[in-house]
Amino acid sequence: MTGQLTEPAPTTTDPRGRRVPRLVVGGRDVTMAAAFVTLIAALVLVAALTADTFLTPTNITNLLKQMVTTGLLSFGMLVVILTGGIDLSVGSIVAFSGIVTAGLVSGLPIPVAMAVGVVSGIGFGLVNGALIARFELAPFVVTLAALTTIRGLAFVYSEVPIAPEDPGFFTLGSATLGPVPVSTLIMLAVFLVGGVFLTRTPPGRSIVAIGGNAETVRLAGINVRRHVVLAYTISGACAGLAGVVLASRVGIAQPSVGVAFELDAIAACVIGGASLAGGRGSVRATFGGVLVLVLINNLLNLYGVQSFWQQVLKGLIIIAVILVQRTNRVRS
Amino acid sequence: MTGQLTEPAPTTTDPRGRRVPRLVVGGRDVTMAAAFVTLIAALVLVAALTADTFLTPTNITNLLKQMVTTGLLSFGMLVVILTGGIDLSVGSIVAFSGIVTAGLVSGLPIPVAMAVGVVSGIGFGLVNGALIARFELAPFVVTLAALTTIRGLAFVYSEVPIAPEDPGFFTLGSATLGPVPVSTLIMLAVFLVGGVFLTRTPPGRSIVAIGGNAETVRLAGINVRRHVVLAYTISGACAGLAGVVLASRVGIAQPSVGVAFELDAIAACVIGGASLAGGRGSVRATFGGVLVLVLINNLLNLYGVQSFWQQVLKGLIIIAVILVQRTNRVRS
Amino acid sequence: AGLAGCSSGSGDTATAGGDGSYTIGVANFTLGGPYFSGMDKAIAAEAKKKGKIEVISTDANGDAAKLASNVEDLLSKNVDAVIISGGPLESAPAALNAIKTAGKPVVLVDRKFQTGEYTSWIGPDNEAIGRQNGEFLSQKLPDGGKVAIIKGGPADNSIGLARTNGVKSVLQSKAGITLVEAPDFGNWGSDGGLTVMESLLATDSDLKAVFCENDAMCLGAQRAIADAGKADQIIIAGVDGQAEALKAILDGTNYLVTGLNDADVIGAMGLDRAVEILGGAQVEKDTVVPSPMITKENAAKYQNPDGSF
Amino acid sequence: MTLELRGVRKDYGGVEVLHGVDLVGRPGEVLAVVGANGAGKSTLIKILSGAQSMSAGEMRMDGEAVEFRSPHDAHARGIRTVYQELSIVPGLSVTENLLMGNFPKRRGLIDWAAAHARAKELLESIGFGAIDPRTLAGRLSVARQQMVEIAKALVSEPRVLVLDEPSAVLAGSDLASLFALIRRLRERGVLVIYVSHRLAEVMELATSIVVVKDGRVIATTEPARTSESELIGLMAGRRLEQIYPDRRTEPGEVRLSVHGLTRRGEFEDVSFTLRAGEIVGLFGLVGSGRSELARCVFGAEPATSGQVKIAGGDVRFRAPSDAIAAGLALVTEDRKRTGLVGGMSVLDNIGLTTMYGMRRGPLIDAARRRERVEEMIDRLSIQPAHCASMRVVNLSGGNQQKAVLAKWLLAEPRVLILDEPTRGVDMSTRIAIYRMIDDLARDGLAVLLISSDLTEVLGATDRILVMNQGRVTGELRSDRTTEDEILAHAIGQAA
Ligand SMILES: Nc1ncnc2c1ncn2[C@@H]1O[C@H](COP(=O)(O)OP(=O)(O)OP(=O)(O)O)[C@@H](O)[C@H]1O
Ligand SMILES: Nc1ncnc2c1ncn2[C@@H]1O[C@H](COP(=O)(O)OP(=O)(O)OP(=O)(O)O)[C@@H](O)[C@H]1O
Ligand SMILES: O[C@@H]1[C@H](O)[C@H](O)CO[C@H]1O
Ligand SMILES: [Mg+2]
Ligand SMILES: [Mg+2]
Repeated sequence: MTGQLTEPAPTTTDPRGRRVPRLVVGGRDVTMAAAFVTLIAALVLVAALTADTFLTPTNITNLLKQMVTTGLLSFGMLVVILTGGIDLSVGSIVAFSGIVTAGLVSGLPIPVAMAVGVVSGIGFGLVNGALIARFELAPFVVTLAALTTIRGLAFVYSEVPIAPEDPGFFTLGSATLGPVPVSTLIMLAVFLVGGVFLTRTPPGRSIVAIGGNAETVRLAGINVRRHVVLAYTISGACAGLAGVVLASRVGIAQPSVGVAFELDAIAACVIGGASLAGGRGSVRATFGGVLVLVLINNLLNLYGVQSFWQQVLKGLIIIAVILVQRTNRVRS
Repeated sequence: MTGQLTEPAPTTTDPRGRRVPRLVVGGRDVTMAAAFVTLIAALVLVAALTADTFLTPTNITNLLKQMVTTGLLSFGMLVVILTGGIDLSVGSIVAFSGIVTAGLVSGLPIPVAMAVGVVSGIGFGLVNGALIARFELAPFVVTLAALTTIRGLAFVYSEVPIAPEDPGFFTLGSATLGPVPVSTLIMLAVFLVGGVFLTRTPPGRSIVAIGGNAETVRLAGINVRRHVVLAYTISGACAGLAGVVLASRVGIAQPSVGVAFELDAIAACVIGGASLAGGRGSVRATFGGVLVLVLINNLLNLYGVQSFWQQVLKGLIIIAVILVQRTNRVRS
Repeated sequence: AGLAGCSSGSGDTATAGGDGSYTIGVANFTLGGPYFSGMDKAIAAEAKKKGKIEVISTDANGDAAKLASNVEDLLSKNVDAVIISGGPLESAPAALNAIKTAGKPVVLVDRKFQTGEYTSWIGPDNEAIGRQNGEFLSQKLPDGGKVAIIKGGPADNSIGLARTNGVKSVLQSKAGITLVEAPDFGNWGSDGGLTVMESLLATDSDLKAVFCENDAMCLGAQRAIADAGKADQIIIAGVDGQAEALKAILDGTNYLVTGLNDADVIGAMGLDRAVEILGGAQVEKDTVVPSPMITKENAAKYQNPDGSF
Repeated sequence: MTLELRGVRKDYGGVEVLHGVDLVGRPGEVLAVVGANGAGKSTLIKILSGAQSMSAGEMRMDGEAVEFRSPHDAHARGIRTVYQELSIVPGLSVTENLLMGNFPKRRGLIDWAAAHARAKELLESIGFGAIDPRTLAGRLSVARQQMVEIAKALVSEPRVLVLDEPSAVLAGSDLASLFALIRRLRERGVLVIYVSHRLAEVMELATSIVVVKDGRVIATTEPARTSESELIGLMAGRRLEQIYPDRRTEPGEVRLSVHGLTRRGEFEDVSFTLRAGEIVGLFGLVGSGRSELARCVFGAEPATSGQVKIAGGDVRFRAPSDAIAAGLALVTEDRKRTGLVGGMSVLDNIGLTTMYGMRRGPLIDAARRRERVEEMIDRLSIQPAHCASMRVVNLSGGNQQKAVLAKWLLAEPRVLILDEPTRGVDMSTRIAIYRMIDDLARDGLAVLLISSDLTEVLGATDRILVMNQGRVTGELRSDRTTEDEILAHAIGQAA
């Protein structure tokens, strides 16, 4: 090919072979475009210049810790959003997996208890996915119902918070590797592996394609249902993991935790340019969206903005961010 | 070709001319089909047979009152959903309009204060709509940001609940016309007028068509942006009205009220068969969805199901309902 | 909590109108917090202890309108009395009016409503709890220092405010003490306490103490402090007497004090009160339950393995 | 590979549309299926591709009974299909659309370099080398997308290739590539099943022809034993008169004039006029910029420079509504994306442009609207006749096209721009459309007919504008030019 047409499409490899995989999974609008990177850089710069506590080690560690839950949930959410679905149940799964893990710690080895927490998330994801794929039910309502049911189950499991005595329970949430919290590393690993999954494996590509045009994928002989189930299962797994990590970090598992977490996760994906209609979204840019949200919260706190005004400003800043994102998209 | 094909689709008029308008606004799947009516009837029947308090006048009045907020929000939500959008900010608008109204009651005549509350909802709806239509921003994120900002503003207006002394403030929420609460009548009127709007007026049809295929509508010379703004404005107005009615009913306006109200409203639309992709939804069936939700809550209470189990069951029942809805859709 | 503060009215004598069997409705504003579910359980447990009392409990899931309709539902089931555990609610005129119209007694537990008529209220003196914490902290910080305050929020609640005001009223006048109010709320939960504390640690590295409006937030704050390696530098003061907090105090951690606000006690007293009223007894309208200060010395005595809170 | 259908029936919700169809295809055959719009061709094809199940009947391959429960089953048997409605995934690259489900892998991961190479090779091997496999499929023109669809069907070397109106959106060299491809496949022993309304190409390509009418096979023949006009007669069930009406009218006043219109990157310095009573053809190869020009004139896209005038005055159409108010109408080329609201009824669709004008108080005058729409359904003989309340997507492709036309005719325009209006429309309906355009022009309408069909451009118009790479390269009189001359302008090689 002449290469005449300037390349508008996502290239996962450069012409000469493979290079860094680009974590763009559909459409070109969603590349973590220069402007978006600039935006995040600008946020960081402003923060560093105006809040003298911003660049302190404590605060940076805070930032790294605070992005873990939203990060994990956002990756799972992205996978579901790519199929054209949505998963509202993640906040409840966080609560359930956390409380179950904490409850089991007294009787089981900690890693096993934690595995059970993650598996519970996988289980809920499977059920969500199966209902959505097998019976063609609207993802919004299925996962909304799941939100209610799973929250109820978390309370049924234990109405009161559970605080395991074994200090080993806190390790996952508080251990650091050098200056970086282990939980942050786990989250980053999810993004990296997840990025490769979505860009370089057949099931990952199928998930992206399903959101673009499920009928076409079906006609291509790919089992759409199974991939939809897979997507919700991944989201459930991420939420289960997030619940375990959060419980370990707080040291106490509460059945009431995680209310409205799904909203931040969805916001991160969309700030990163994902389309809720499916088929378009980027792993990198979603990570950028997570950064934006965490930075906003952190900054508002550092500036000592009062809670209500924080809310007012947070909404306005999100609008500003997506306006910038959009201008950049239109210009390109 | 012959007239062989029997007519499978929604008819707003019978062959001989106009008859009762059917409040189906797009697609044929969404007729409040016989099976759905049966379902609701079955719910009512079971309730009447198993809970002896169900058919008492007090309980029926309760039911009628309890559907008002969800009902009002659901109609507005339906309009937005028909355009292919979503409005997550309605719960916050309920809080804002309620607290502003209650705050103004001391200085202004009650109807004026209430009008201000509704107008505040209209204002927020306008801003939502303008951002979404003018800048082509994702409705989910815009209204999510609005959810945050407006909630913050409600608290900024008054951190503490406001309980007006003037008993006139309670009238709207507690007056009855015969056995029927006035607030219920208002909600019903919204559904009736709204149904006519969506099925029989040019802007209503445009809104439905936009959700089906916005580009086609634009090329047909219809101002898509203006209609999208209109849709969000209607939703804002409904939420504003709901806020005023709710504050009047509870007798006190709290800035924290209305959290997650949007979820019930969306659920009502989807239980009624609306598609979140837009273009498909029914006013009647949405009303049916509201009934289902309110009945579930009421029944679980009457049976004395314990709170957390209520949540578990509520989710499961919703799934069951949409499964029934779906079977019926597939069969037809 | 076997040891009730005061007037544990002997409700089983209440037989004024019948054989002493009553149905009592409980309207919880929310059960989504250990304190509130503890309260709900305590009411049920006390009823069971008494026998012949049926309790119907409802949960409004944090929705004031739902609370009103739950109360309506309860009334339509013809309960004899209603107990409202109003949580962060300041008032519920519609609910109170409906109960009044039905001519039933209503007992408020924990939270006293600002408006509306009720039959009786049982709860803590939150400002006193705050002052008590303030005194304690000022003793522990003879050289002064920075004290952080973590609020539960949203601010449409008076008890948090009262507790914070109590702390402030004592500490503000103390020389050398500076108060830092966290800008964001901890939302009464441990996870919220954790993140708010983390932010505080980043902005104010020289904190000497932290006061949270309840124990759940303190427990999260304690983790954040431990993670930051400042456990021997910052002391913690809370409110409630939540089981985990008692344990932390007893274990000799940096969690030094809490003010008892026992849901078990208040719940039980609330039920007793309702039964007394139904029995025709003349009762005190407002009953303040004392809130003893709990420290390492006396914590063991407040631990109650059978309690719900 | 012998493919045999016996007594195939299909009903949609109780309405039978195929009433026992028999069909036999053998290796190396090009089996053409022709029939009027709504005859059941696409339905038949969906059944043999496993996309729809039959209500009754049986299918055999090499004598063995087969049952397809999904497209996957058909694939396993070597049957690949290109459907009438485009079904690429726009957000994915061409490579990905082609290789979906068949990616080359290295160490368990997709090897994108190899994938692109394979896609390129594949496209080149079938004569579609002009398509860059790395492009996002959604950014290709409709024609190119169609070529991608065809290429996709060939990835796994099918034994049966089913093409539902593949040529409807192709023209010029693309069409030639397709024909060459079909011939090569034939030689390789592939059975090609080919649905088309373009009878000339059917006569050229087919080895046998099956005529379907109202859900039944009414004739099976061969090109050597039949003629186009006989086929048209069979399909329509009656004799057909001349295809194109005689055009002998005097053009009237200037209705629309375009001066130096430019939209950067799309077309440049385009000038032309349309007069009342005139039908002007606009011919060009795929991607020559005709659709963009039409959209821009209509106000759907802003121009970079230049003017549009109507009846003398300068206008600036900022939105289609301005153009419509000035008496313009645009029948777009892609009915699915820009012509119809699929989920709504035929009534709502046809009534869309005129809804605001047909009011009684705040309400739509439903009775009047229905009456007008039904008139239109009748006039364009949209099938089935009582379709007003049907969802428009349940109409056959050709009838959907007619519904779009009906919508615009209802608006009573003074200038009508038609972008490929006969795409997928059967011959007798085409004749009706040509007659209608002719009638409209006689009543003083100015018509711009964009078409990739040379015969149509020559037969149905008075004057022809030819575009090449965004510029008008020729203006010819229909009665004094030839197909070769037009083509020469279209490829930019006119003397
Ligand atoms: N999903 C459906 N529901 C109801 N009727 C349908 C559906 N799909 C097709 N039909 C009807 O079946 C008949 C045959 O349609 P089909 O698409 O097979 O025609 P076709 O021969 O391919 O026509 P065209 O040349 O216009 O593409 C038509 O009357 C059409 O309205
Ligand atoms: N193969 C292609 N790759 C990328 N862009 C293309 C391609 N073909 C067309 N385009 C875009 O479309 C524009 C013109 O297409 P347009 O649809 O207006 O042409 P047309 O003459 O109407 O052809 P068509 O028959 O495809 O409608 C080009 O200027 C170009 O931007
Ligand atoms: O008094 C209670 C408790 O302190 C609880 O922790 C929060 O809510 C208050 O009402
Ligand atoms: Mg067809
Ligand atoms: Mg074109």
